[in-house]
Amino acid sequence: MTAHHRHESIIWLGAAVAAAVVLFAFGPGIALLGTEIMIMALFACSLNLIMSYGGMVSFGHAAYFGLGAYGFALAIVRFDVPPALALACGPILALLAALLFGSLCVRLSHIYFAMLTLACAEITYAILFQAYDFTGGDTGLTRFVAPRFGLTPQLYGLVVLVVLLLSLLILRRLVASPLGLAIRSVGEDPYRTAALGYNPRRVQLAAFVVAGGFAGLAGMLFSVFHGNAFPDYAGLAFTLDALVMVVIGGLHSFVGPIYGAIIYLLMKTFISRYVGEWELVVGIVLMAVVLGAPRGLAGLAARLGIPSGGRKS
Amino acid sequence: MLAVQVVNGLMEGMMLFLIASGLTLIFGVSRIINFAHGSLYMIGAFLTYQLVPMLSDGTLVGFIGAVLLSAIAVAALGGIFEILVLRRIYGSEELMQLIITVALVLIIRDIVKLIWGRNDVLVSMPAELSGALKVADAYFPIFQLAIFGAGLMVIAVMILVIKFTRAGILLRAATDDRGMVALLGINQQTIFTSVFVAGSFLAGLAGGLAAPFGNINYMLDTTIIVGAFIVVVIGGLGNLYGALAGALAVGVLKSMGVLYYPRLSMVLIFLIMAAVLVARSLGRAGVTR
Amino acid sequence: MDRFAKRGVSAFALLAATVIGLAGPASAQEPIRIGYAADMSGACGPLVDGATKAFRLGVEELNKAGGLLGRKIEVIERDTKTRPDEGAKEARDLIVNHKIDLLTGVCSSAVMLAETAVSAELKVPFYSAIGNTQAVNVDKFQPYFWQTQANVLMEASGAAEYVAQNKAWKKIVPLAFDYEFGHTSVKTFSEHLKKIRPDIEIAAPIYVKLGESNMTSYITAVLAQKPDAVYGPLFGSGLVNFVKQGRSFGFFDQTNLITLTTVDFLQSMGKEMPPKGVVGFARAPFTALLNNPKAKTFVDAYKTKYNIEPSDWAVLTYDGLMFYAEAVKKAGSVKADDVIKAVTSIKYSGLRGSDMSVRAFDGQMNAPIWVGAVAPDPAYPYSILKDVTRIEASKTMPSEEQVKALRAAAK
Amino acid sequence: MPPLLEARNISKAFGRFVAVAGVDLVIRKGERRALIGPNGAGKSTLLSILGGQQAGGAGGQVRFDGDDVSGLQPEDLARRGVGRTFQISRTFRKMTVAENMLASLLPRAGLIYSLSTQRLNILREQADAILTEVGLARRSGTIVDEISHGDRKRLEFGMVLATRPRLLLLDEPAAGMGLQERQELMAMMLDQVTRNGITLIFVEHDIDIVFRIADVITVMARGRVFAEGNPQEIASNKDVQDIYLGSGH
Repeated sequence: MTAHHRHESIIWLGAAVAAAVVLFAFGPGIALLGTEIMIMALFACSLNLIMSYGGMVSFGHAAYFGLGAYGFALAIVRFDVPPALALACGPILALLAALLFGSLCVRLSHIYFAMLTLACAEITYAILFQAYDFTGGDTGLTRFVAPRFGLTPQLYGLVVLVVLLLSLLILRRLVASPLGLAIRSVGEDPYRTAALGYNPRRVQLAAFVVAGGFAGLAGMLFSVFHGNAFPDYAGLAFTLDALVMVVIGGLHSFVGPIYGAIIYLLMKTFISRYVGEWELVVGIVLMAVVLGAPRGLAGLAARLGIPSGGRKS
Repeated sequence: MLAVQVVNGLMEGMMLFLIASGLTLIFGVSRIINFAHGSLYMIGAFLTYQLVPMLSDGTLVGFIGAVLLSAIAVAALGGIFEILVLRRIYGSEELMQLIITVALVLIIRDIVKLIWGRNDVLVSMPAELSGALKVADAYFPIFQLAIFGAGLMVIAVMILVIKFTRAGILLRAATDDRGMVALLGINQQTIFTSVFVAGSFLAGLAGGLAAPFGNINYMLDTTIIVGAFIVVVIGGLGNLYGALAGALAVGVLKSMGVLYYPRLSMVLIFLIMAAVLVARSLGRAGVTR
Repeated sequence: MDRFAKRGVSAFALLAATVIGLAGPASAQEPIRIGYAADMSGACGPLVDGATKAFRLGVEELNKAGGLLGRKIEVIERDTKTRPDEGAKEARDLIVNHKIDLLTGVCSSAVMLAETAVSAELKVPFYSAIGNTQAVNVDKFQPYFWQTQANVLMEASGAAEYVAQNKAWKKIVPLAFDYEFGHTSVKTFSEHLKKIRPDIEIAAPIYVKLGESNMTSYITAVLAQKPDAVYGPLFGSGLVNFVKQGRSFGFFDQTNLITLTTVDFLQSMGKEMPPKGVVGFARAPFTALLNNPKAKTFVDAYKTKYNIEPSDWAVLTYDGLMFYAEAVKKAGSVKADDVIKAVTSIKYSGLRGSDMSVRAFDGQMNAPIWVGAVAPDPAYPYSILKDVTRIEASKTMPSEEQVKALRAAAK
Repeated sequence: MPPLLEARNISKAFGRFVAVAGVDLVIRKGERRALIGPNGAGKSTLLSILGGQQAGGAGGQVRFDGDDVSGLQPEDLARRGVGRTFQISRTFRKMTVAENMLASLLPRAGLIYSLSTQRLNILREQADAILTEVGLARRSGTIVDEISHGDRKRLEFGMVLATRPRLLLLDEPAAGMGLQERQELMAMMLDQVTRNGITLIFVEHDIDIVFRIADVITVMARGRVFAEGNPQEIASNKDVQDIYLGSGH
């Protein structure tokens, strides 16, 4: 373990402890908000894997978030799966869907890729929205399980924190692994990788499926958090949320999406309480970030000397 | 019955094309994916709403005047945005350009909300264009026919400009190869600005023209942008004729779908796009970059 | 910034309370806190606009009159953005962080279901005054919930009652937005109508994509069937588009449209409304209520304050709030169980008439609906409902047995 | 001994523009073949067809080492031992030089889908060795974006070497460099090609380099083979002198 690694581990540990303290020190309201931020951060991190590393901009990432929620909810509501087992159904369903849709999408690139991911997500959304007898339609599924399985907000927050940390650990290792290197290479220049003997599509698919799985995990956590599932969770609004988080936090940074989730959700939550025109504020901030700090908050932080887990490994 | 639906689909397709034309034009030249196109369309509609009563409510002249003024105003807005903001990010990543137009969507939506409120507003149908042609049992609304005509006119003007003017030649050069324009010694920046202004003009024009046909509110942007994008993608980004074909095809398929399986309409347009994209990807070997 | 500081302080106070384990009863000086989590932005934004105005007016009036039980009413407004997750989140935050005594404001069915689940979980009273899915009464019913307007089942049955009286109509085509509200409305309407008029032909329904702005292909498809009337429970922007585009197809010369015509819609349409061919049903059209002095007072006050007549959503919201106030007075407390007991036992006279009450087993108020022909009126710059029939809840409300059957079916 | 590469009647059109029109190309094992010709002659397109990048829609047949490889994807050809560099060098510009090398080593090591960081570390030695060979050892930690044009050419060459090619397609390996740098680079490349027994096809405009290195020169014009022969033959070919050597330089 190098000094750099040790340094980084200490920061991670510190951040984790700080998060736990915040969860427990400021009452259930803050714990709830913190939990939401952590779940959305996980979702944004999963998108970041394909965006910042895999070079793929998805307009349909929420499909896997939504399916993560529905995989969990439907397992309980329609198939009487014990809740503990149902937890696994969410991410698995998302993973399978990512495999199916991903194998179509990775055949395309750039905006065409993005638009096909959008089509896949909208088809998913429509199925969730229209299949009343099975999915509950637009009115969703509610009251099939106690929100947070009845855990206190603080305790559930702690659970989410642990899941988030484990997920980040796995993603961090993935990025540093040969597959991670392959994903980054294909993300930069699929042409070059093909000439080197890679099958770039298959590498992209691998990244897409992993990202889908983690999005599904986030969706499942979200479903448990609220004790419900709605088609909106697979909708464009959630995808846009995640895209904005990644950009605000900083593209091409491992931890950027976490900063992004914190800032974006705090903005969305608090500004909308005092200003009806909260979108206006978000729009201005977004524009300022793109024009003034295109590497996002992580980029700013790096300039100030705070390690952001950038792409050097 | 079938014939009525087909005609109807073509009419709807032309409306889609009017929206999509500016979008595909801008992409073709500047490679900007302009999410705010729907917002510019919306501003065109609201301005028309504002101007029609000032000019001459309910008359064709008042309506056309209002639409043109609105389109010019929207074009000016587009120009300002291009010069102040977009110009700074042409070199950066695709995603950043996209996000900045998303930011513009958010900003415009709330400003519109502040100016015109949350409720639907309406533009009255010009007297000359209300009513319908009756053929046997079927009604063909004059307004829709007029829009179709306007669409044809826009196409004609665009073809003329592209084929026969210096601007058109530059445009074609810029669409085919950005480097070429530089070789021709033309300031690329000027071309980008002009194209964005022209695209914004088309957005404002489409918004104004369609204004009497339905409701206008602050959610109009998202209502139309996704459909417009899909049409552009189906036609091939930057391909004007493709966008026209795509728009008409989507219009007709949708009105057919209503006849046979209306519940499909929620996903129909996405299914068409997915089918086109997948077919395109299967028809092409190798890495697609 | 002051409010942030307050938040911090209250968070600490809350923590202390949790640690000690006794969140004692609020003192007499404590205000009554109402959480108003409404769909202010997003798809429901336009409808909620008038509702929010009326709610603010109502609270202002109550406070001017000394509040409730001698306590001031404090409203905390939140924007759910018409997103169920935001609804659940804001509801939970209002309850946990702000200790609200009552939750209300919602419009969208999905957001309502998300919020009612939170109300059930945390046992805080929750009512709906404008959103009207029946699911909250039937399979998703929970004892801390009530709704004060006709739910979709009642509304559709009421429309059917009215349609049944028109002996000239032989064929109806239903057309609705493709989501739960649309489907339930069409199904209920069709079933109710068949029961009272077996001779009427009801064609296969046509479902319209939610949010569709170009209705032309639907209009031509409907007209091709040559119906005597179209049952189209549309509202808001979708209805505006349908009527405007329908006019250019001569829709209203060829057939009739039976639809939800709220005042805000009629105001938007203005002179663009076809002079005939629209039968409107409505949940609380102020024009039909002006004989009631309470309603008259409200309409005048609203108009003075906001310079426009109140929409149905505004009337319903105000009436819902006053019903709650009445219940609190009866209960002498704002504690959940006391309020619920009062809600289900009082007879209320409000803007929409007297003898209004809420049933305990499904939380539904016996709210009427109004049906009439839409036509211009010299007194207003827009068309209104004319020859209005008030259809009483007794004719439209499902019985306890029916509700039980629906609940069993939903399992 | 059968030829290593045998391409027959290769053609390719972009819309109405015919880039390559019925080219035959037979390359012996160990041969160093130069493709020359004016701009737009179809040299790069031909390389791209042989490398698989433009194989879609191309006519004709390509046999590599006795197998029909017509229409195969670039990755399949790369795995069979066809490596190539590009006119504008393609490297992973946001990654370090060492990472570029590691990424190039993954396919041969069969580690593309591996999650083992340890096995990646084992590859580092190989990466360093190749970097030393191509003269980039001291650059190993630098982001590619920050190294010079010539170093990027070296890197790209090293990356292709890492795939252990049997046939190397180099598209203008020495373009855009000063004389001395060009000579050093070519010497290094030639040395590697010789030592590793690699067959070479290269496109180059620098006639000195072409005549110094090539065993056989193929002159292309307007998508066709205009002349073919050893350097002396080409040098003495009057038509070539007129059409290409005269006007091109």
